[in-house]
Order: sequence, then structure tokens, then C-alpha cells
Amino acid sequence: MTEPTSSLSHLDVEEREKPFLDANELVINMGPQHPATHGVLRVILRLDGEKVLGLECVIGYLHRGVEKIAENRTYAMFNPYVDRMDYVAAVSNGLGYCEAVEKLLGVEAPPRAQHVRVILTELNRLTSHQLWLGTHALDIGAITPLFYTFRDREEILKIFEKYCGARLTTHAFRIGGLQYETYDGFEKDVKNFLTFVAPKIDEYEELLTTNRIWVERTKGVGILSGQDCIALGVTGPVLRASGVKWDLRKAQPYANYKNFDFEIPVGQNGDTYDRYLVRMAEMRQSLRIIQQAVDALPEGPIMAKVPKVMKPPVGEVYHSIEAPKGELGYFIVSDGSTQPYRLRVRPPSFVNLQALDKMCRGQLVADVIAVIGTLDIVLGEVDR
Amino acid sequence: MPDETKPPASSPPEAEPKPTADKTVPLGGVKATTSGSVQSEAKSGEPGGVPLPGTPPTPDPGLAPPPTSPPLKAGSAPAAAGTPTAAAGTPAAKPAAPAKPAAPVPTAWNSPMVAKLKAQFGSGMEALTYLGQNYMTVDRSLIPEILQVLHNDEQFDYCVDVTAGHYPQREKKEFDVIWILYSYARNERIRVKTQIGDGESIPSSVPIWPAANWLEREVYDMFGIKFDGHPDMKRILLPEGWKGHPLRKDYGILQQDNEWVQINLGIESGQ
Amino acid sequence: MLDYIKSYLTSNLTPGSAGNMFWAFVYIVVIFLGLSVAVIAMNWLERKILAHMQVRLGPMRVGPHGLLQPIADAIKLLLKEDIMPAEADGFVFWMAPIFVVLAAFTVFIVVPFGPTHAVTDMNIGVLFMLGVSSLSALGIVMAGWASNSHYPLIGALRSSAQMVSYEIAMGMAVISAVMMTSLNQQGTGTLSMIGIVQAQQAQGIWFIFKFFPLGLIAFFIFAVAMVAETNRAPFDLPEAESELTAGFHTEYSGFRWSLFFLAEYSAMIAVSSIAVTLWLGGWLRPFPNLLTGAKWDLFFFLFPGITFLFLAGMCFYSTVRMPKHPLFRIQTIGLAGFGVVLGLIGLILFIPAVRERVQDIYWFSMKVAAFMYLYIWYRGTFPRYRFDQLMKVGWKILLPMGLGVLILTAGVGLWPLIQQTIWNR
Amino acid sequence: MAADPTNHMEPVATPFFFYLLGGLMLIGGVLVITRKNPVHSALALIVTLLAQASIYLMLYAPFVAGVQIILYAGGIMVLFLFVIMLVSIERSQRERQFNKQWVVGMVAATALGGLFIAVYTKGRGIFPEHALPAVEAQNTQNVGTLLYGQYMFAFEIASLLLLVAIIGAVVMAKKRI
Amino acid sequence: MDAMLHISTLHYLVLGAALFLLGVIGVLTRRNVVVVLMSIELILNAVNLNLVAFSRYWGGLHGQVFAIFVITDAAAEAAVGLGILIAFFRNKETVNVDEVNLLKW
Repeated sequence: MTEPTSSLSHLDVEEREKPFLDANELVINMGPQHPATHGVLRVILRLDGEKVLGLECVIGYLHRGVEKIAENRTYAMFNPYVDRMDYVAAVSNGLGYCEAVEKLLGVEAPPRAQHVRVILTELNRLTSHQLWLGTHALDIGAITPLFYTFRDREEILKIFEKYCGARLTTHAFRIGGLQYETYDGFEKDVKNFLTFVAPKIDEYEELLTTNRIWVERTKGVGILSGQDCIALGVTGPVLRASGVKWDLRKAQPYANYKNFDFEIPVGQNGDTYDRYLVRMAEMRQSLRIIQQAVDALPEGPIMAKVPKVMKPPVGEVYHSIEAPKGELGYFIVSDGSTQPYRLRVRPPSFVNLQALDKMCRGQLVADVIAVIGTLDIVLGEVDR
Repeated sequence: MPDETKPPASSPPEAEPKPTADKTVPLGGVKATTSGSVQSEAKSGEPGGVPLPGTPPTPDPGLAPPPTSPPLKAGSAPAAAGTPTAAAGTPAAKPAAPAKPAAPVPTAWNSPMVAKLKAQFGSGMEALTYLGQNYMTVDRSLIPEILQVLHNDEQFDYCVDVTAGHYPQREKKEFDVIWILYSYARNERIRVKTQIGDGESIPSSVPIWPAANWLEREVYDMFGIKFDGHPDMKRILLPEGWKGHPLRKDYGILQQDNEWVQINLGIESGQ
Repeated sequence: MLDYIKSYLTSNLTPGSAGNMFWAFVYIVVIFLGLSVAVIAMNWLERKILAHMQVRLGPMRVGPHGLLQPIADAIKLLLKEDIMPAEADGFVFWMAPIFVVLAAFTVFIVVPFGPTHAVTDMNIGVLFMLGVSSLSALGIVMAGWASNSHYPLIGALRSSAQMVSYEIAMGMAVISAVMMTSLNQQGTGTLSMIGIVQAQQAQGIWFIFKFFPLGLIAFFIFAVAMVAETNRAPFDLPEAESELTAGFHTEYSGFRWSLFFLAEYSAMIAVSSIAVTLWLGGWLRPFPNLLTGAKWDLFFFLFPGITFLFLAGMCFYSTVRMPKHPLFRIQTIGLAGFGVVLGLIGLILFIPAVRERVQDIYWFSMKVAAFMYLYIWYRGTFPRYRFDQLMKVGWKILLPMGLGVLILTAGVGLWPLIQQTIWNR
Repeated sequence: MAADPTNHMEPVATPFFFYLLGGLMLIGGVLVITRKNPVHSALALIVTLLAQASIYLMLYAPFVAGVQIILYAGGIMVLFLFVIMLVSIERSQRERQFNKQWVVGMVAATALGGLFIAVYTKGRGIFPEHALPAVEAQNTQNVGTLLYGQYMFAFEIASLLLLVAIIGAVVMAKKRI
Repeated sequence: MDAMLHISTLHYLVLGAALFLLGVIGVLTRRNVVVVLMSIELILNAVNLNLVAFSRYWGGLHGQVFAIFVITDAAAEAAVGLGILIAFFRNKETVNVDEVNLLKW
């Protein structure tokens, strides 16, 4: 107990020989094989009884060296790889990458492609949030929402599958637009889905929002103030739940988000409950965007003029989008060859995960689970 | 900008800010063969094509030649694939690429903030804009102060990313360290770049932005750049004890720390 | 010997009370087998009901509608490798599941399935049940400690702390029900399980409705505490899979694990039996005093058989709806066979002699089954409490409530007496 | 528990169960004082306590038996196990188990044992040979009547004692004294 | 043989005495405080056994009432004893009786 809790990062991984009643410190290793760490996150917890004194994340178990691979692939060849980072929001990843390369190339996707991109990306945001909700609720012990969300997520995946043949790692977009025209009935499917899913979101809320246990488990847990969020670089719903009204779709519109009317849901307390509410509201906003996009889906080409062999001019570009988890940025350095000289992904999960320690200090072990869930991390993206 | 005279034509000096439409540079260089020869100015580590103001004596050899001349240091890109092809260094002679639209080039970036920073830091920094994205190249010695100023006075309160790039062809200054910053108040994004050599360290920006903690660790992990004053400078993605820094250009894509793999995983090779 | 066996049949006592060891042994065996079957059925039902609550089908492959799934699971568990951690304390590790199972099954000695359908009728029945079921906390602590691993230890500590704290609130609720057996100059007061049900019969009211809100509140306290006692959702912290992987039985596998499973479910049935006995009139059919008369008697007598016939009908309906495909032939036949068996049981239950003997057990089981359904329902609906919240609920809400109910029950029960002594002075 | 005695008649096979349970108790007691590992000691003690509860049943004291199970086995022993798990036992297990004056202790115990033997052999006659008829059916009520009647004052004092013990235990176990 | 088969008070008393002796030996010789506390429980149980046995053979219930008091006492003793043990362990990191040699630390 003499050790200041602030120097957490120097946490001694070795289990101490102290008897834990005296030292009041129990070092527990959570993961990488643990059902609530959403993959292969390993968290080393320092506990006083059940109270968390500090924790350290050990990551890298899924490290595949995406950035290195990028340097050895052409721009087009690398496109499918980005889907493997945040595999629950693959479309968003693809959108960010394609737009970054397009920016580098100086091309712009035609309006129809932009619209389809927005539709698919927002659908993807929905899947991501649904998956988050299901697993988060499961972590907190409510097992039913998982199946409800998966049932509805399935409908989106069906649309993806019909559109591009893949459900998860879609590789839906191409640099310069889309490879595939939308299939017949795409608009109808999407519209049907919108009418189908709106009441389902109410259903999730019915199960959880007013559930006393849910509220008790999430209110006041893992509080992160707006300042903390900004200092820690946390973005996405976590940031917005802390009261910072910032969404890249509004702040620095990309694709053609500026044409759509939607709101940025903002929380107040920055606790787990607010993050839950923000994400629920975001799902509804996504539906609004999709509705507008599909109503105004223009005719026209779906692919801009892009050279067969892409050699972006020498230069570097940083482009970021609002992925479901936060700001997803691509920093690409081109040396004029067909391959990126350096490609850096700014993964939202990775940066958001840094806040875990801050959010968990002084909470209980059970809250660590809730907080990991509420951060909505995907280890594929954290480790890349 | 004392070094203004040095930069090649491709990077217009600060003094004459031009819109991005400025196409003084023939783009032939970009048409380098796939062998990866990097075109002169920009490619070799300075995509922006900016002179290196920070190091007056010898900025970067790669920058000196006019744009069309062969790069002094050819073959930077291929290093990534582990198949350096130095011979490809000559392609500048192919000024072709007629079909291509003229690529944008970096232009000087002028704003009150830049002016203020200039006044404060003088020649140590240079501000440019490329594709509408602003960035500044800063001398390494100015790094902590300028970041501090950006954070405290210019409201760049959000450190989006810290990353690096490896340019082995540049002697002494092999690495670019890049901070991507964003200001919520101004809704503005900038990049701050500096160059350092292998084995050198750089002041950590964790005291300024706690967000930089893991990002700097990742840079250390991937490039071996040490950050002074970082609270916990150790590997993050790769295991402790791994040898080598994978994102360096001289680290092959199939390369791995065989010894580590054999000891820790008990297998011959991870491939 | 035969006389010894026969002599009991004419008695109207439980075998234990009649001192007939043979029948006591028979009852023990029957209860043990019945309980095992109930646990297996519960396993299947829980998975199916939960699945249907969660818009999925649940087990469908092994047998028609997955009816054989629990058996397949049991075989799998028995064949699984039995792993003991190298650092574990072997003897304690070995003893723990046995201890838990023993505690869980011993309780059933005093559970009254009918006026004579109990192994024995102890006159400290309730005390005995509470005491023995609290012993399983010891087994859990043993399991957690012997595993010599962090998660089981935390799970065991949580579990025992939880059980000990909820036992107090539970005790308060139980005592208020026990008090109801004697208050108001009705009955003499008893701790015997059979005596409690007989008191309800004599007073003509289930204790849940007695002193109107009081009995209900006590029942509510018990209903919450019993979920916590059995470590089920939303109080399943000791085995919270998202936090402690599996809690105290993380390191257990195979047969030993299935013993814990068995113990958990039989403990659920046991505490539900206590609740049924204390508040819901035990083996009494609904409204035994209101809806009397030959017509009503017949109506309620027919219930058991009708239930089984209804289940059989469901089976036949599903049989008809089975896909007509060669691959499904065996399943279809199996389902039909199952329906036939259920129908036969239903028909047998219509025989008056059988009906007379079995209807008590039927009503008791039905009431317990309602609790079992509630358990599953809770699991499908509620998130999990956090440990401090769980303790808060136990100590700050349930315990004061229980004390209040206890005092109020005593006060209300003694009110006529108090009136007499004060006003008639 | 299957061996519980009945209300209305002599317990079945009394000598058999007496020797069985008594043997269990003694074995448990020996294990309690000889095991190195306190957890094993505690488990042995639980065996002793449960066997003793059964003996209480044989003695027509079912209420005491119930209290024994609930309080001792379910309460106190859980507390013991809790504490044993909290204090690390690895070190104490490796240490010497018996203290230096064990010889003195054994001598004192032997003397005490001798005293017992002397008393029991000499005073054989004083102890009642045959039991009075059991009043077990009303056992709980009678115990309650005694507790709340004749022993009311003692009962109140016992509750006070428990209160003091609760406060004492809480104060002792607090983080900082 | 009859003495073996007919269980009289003396049998219970002897059993109680044996248990008592075991408890005494444990208290006097063991170093581990936890085991000492458990031995005290053994002693109390031996006493309880005597009380209940006498109550059985003399017909009254006073012995049982006393046994209940003793159990109450044992609960109080265990709680306080273990509380002291925890406090002691926290300060000394040991559970040996012979190291309890200070009245205040």
C-alpha cells in the first residue's frame, strides 16, 4: 500500500510474495483466455479485495503487422486487409482507407457511390453497435439481448452478403467508388430493414434501459470526464457520452455526410450508462441517415476514373473517419510507387483502450468487465 | 526560413505561397518504375518535399537536387520488401506520365498561428500545406517546446496519433516522427514532423498529452525510437525480449526473431 | 419381513416417523432417482425455455426437440477427462463436490411431497433444511480453496459470503412463516414441514395470504433470498462467467463438475420446496377450502392426468409437424413414442387408486415447477448484480424488511391476546 | 443424516450409531490437532461437529442438533475457513507445528485424563444408567419456554455478549487499528 | 459386553472427556492460532456433549438450554478470536501463538 497508485504503468507483473491480507494487493491476471475480454486482451489487475488499485493491459496477441503488410502490397491489394482490423466494422475500415487513397490520388467517388457507401457504412455502424450491445449486456450478465441483437444484425449481414458476397470482412468498397452496382432490390431490402429494425431497438431498450439492475450496474461506473477523454485521446461514443459534442461526420464531414440531417447524441455523466444511451441513440441516428440516403439514392456511375495501376503522387495524407468506435485514421505516405511507402492506421480501439486504467481505478472487478465492454474494443484493431 | 534557397523548385519556398494549383514541378519523377525508386525530393523521406530546415549544415542530401535529377539516394522504397534495387535510382529520367493530372504539391501554409510560432521559434520550423492538410516540419531540438506551445496556447488538445516513418536513405536522420494533432476548439488538424537519427531519442509528449503513452510505445516497438521521459518505455505489441523493430525498412516482411520464437513458443519457426 | 413391509402401508405416518426402515430406504431411493430425473429434465427445460425466450430453438439435434440432449451431455461429462490441477489439494478437491451433493440431497429427507410422502417428519424440519442447505457453502469454500487458483478462490469467498448473508434474511422470513402456524390461537406452532402444511390446511389459508401483506412480503423476501442462496441469476456472482470464468468450479471438469451441477439444481429444487411448503400450501391443491364439494374434488383430481395428456397432445402435434423426410423418421418415431409414454402416464393417473396417492405429489411438484420456471425466467431477464450491490440488497433491504415482517407478524398474531390483556383488565 | 432417530420409539441400533458417530468424532478430533494444514483441521472439525449433531439427535435433543448444524457447521466453520483462506498458510505449514512446551502440555493432558478416569471409575454409580422417557415431541417448545422464561436474563446477557463480540470483531478486523 | 451394548450416560461422558482431552492437547501444544481456536471449539463441544447427555438422562431440558448458551458463546468467541487473529496476522505476518508476546504493537 505504500506504493503510489499513480505509477501504475510500472506495475510489477510478477506476483508478489506478500500475503494479500497484509499487503492488500492481489494481482490477478485476466485473460488472454477470458470470456469477458472480447478476444485476447490480457489485463493484469492489482486488487485490494475486489477493488481495483490499478491495471495494465497486455496486448499484441493478435498483432499481424498490418502496417508492414501494407508496405508490401499495392494500394488496391491492401484494401481487403483493412477489413481484418476491426472485423465487426469492416465497411467503415474500408471507407476510411478508400477515401484516404482517393484523397492521395486526387479522385472523388461519384455521388451514387458515395450514397451507397454511406448506407453500407451506417448499416455497419448498426451491426457494430448491436454486437457491442449484445456482448456488453452479456458481460453484465443479461444474456438475452445478445440473441436479440444477433437476430437483427443477421438482417444487415444478409444485405451485405447480397451486395458483396461477404458478411463480415466485406471488402465492399474500391478505391474510387464501388466495384459492384447495387443488386436489384437493394433499396427495398434496406427500406424493409429500416422498418424492421426500428421497433427492435425499442425492444433492446425495453430490456435494459429501465432495468434496475442494469442501471445500478452501469450508472456511475467507469466515469470519464470530457477533459479526461480529450487528454487520453478517446473518441467516438465514449467521448460523446462524456458531453463532448464531437463527431467527425459533422466536424469534418467526409463522404457526403454533410448532405444528411442527423444529430449527435451526447451524454452528460460520461459513465457506462450514458455510453449505453449514446450508442442506442446513435443507432437511431444511423437509421435516419440510411433512410435519407436510400431515399435520395442518385443514379449514375459508381466508379470514378482511377488508373488501373495506382501510383499516387509523392506525398502524405491523413484521413480519418468516424468509425463506430471512434476516430479511425489512415496516414499514408506515398513515394510515387504502387505501394504505400508507409501506412499508419490510427485505430480508435487502441487509443480508447488506454483509458481503461483511468476508468477502472477504484472500481470493483465486476466493473472492469463492464468497462471493457463499454469501451467497445475489438482486439483485431487494437493489435492490428 | 533561412534554408529557403536550398529546397528544390518542387517545394516552393515559404516566401511565395501558392495555391495548390501550383504545378511548377514536372511530375515525371513520380512515374518511377515499380522497382520502387523513389523520386527525388519528396519521396525520400520527405513526402512533402520540404527542405529540412532544422539542420542547417546539411539538410538532407536527397533534397538538394532539382526535381528532375535522379535522387541521390535511390531505392528507399524497395527496402520494405527486403529487395533493395539500387539500380532503379535513375528513373527520374522518365519525365513522362503525361496522362496523369498534375499532382498537388505542398505549399506554404500561412496563418496567424504559424506566424506566431515562427516568431517564437524562428527558423526551426516550417509550415506547409498539402492536399489541404497542414503540417509543420520542426527541428528536433524544438520538439518539446513547440508541442507544449501547440497544446497550451493553440488549443491542440487532442493528440490523434504519434507515429514514425523510416527513411534509411537519409543518413543520420533516418526517422520521421510525426504527431497528428487536432484542436476541438478550432476544428483544425495539423501534423508536426521532425527527423531524428537511429539510436537517438526524442522527448516524450506524454506529459503534454497522456494519449501519447501507448502511441509512443508503439513507435518504440515498431521503429526503436526511444522517447525520453516516457513513464513506461517498453514494447507494446511485440513481446518483451523480441529483437528487431519490424516497421524499419531493413526488416523483411517474412523476418522474425527466430530465437525468440524457438525459446518461447517451442516451435522451429512461426512461418 | 413381509409383514414389516406391509405394516407401513396402513400407517398414515411418514416411514421415518413410523420407524419403518425399509420404506424409508425405498423413499430415499425414489427421491434420489426422481431428483436426478428432475435435474435432467430441468437441464433440458432450462435450455429450451431460455432458448425460446431468446428467439432461438435450443437443442434440436439429439433426439426429437433435443429431448435426449441432457443424456448426451451426461454421457459426455462422464467420459470427459477428470482433471485435477497439479497444485490442488487433492483430498479436499475430491471431497468438495461430494460434500456439496450430500448437503443438497440430504435436505430432501424432510421435504413433504404429501402428508405421508416424506422420508421422515422431523420436528425441527425447517431448521434442519436451513442448516443442511447452508452446509453446501462449506463445500463451495472447499472447492474454491482446494483448486489453488485465484478465480475459484474469489468465487468461493463470494459464494460463501453471499450465502451466509442471505441466510439471515431468509431465516427471518422463515421464522415469520413458522410463527404463523401458532398465532391467533390457531394451531400449536411447529417446525415440522408436514406440520406447517397441516397448519395451513387447518387454518384454511396459505401463509402467503395470511395477514395479508405480511405473508406476501415474507414470501417475497424468501423468494429473493433463495435465488441468492442457490447462486442463480441475477445473484450468480460466484460463477459469473464474464468475471470469474466459472467461479468456484473453474478447475473442475467431467464427473466432478457434473456433481456441482447436480447439487446446484437440487438445491434450487430444495429451496423451492421450502418456499412451497411454508407459503404455498405444500401438497394442498388450490383452494382446498373454498372450492369444496364432489364436483370440485373431481375437477382437481383430474388435473394430473389432464396435464400429462396435454403434454402428450403437444408431442403428437409436434410429431405431425415434423418434416416428412427420411432423415427425420427416427426423430418422428421417437417423439411419437415419447408422446405415447406421456399419454399412458396420464391415463394411469386417471385410475382412482393411483390418483389418490399421487395427487399430493403432483400439486407439490407443480408448485415447485413454477419456481423452477421463475428461476429460468430470471436468468433470461436480469443482468447480474455487482457484489457490493448484492450485499446491499441482502443487508440493507431484505434484512430490515425481514425483521419488520417478523415483528409485525408477531404483533398482528398476538393482537387479540394483547387486546384482551389490555382492554379487559 | 439418514440415521436420524425418530420421535416415538427408541433409536434404531443405538450402540452401532453411538460407536460409529463417537468414532467419527474422535477421529475428527485427532485430525484437528494433528493436521499441518489448518484447512484440513477445519474440515476434520466439521466432521466432528456433524457427528456430534447426530449424537444430539440420538439424545433426543433435536433443537440443539439443528442449532449445532446451522451455527457451528454453517456459521462458525465458514468463518474459520474464511479466515484461514485470508491468512496465508504456506509459511505456517512449513514451520514447526508444535510449540516448545509440548511436553508440559502432554503431561498436563495426561494428568487431566487420569483425573477423568479416576472420576469415572470411582463414581460409576452416580451417573444415571437409564434414561427417563423422552419428551422429544415438544422439545423445541420446551426449550423455547425455558429460554424465554427461566433463563430470560441469561438469554439477554448472551445477546449482549454477541453484540459485544460483533463490535469487537468488526473493530479488530478493520484495516487499521 | 452388556456395558458395551447398552449405551448409558457414562458412554457419552467418556466420549466427551476424550474430546475434551483432545482439545486440551491441541490448545497446549499447537502453535497455529487457528488450530488453537479450533481446539477450543473441541473443548466447548465436549462440554456440550456432557450437558446434553445429562439433560437426556435426568429428564430436564436445562442441559440443552445451557448447550445453546455455550454454542452462542462459542460463536462470539470464534468471531472475536478470529478478529484478533486477523489483526495479529496483519501486523506480524504470522499465526503462531508463541509469537504473541506483546500486549500492544
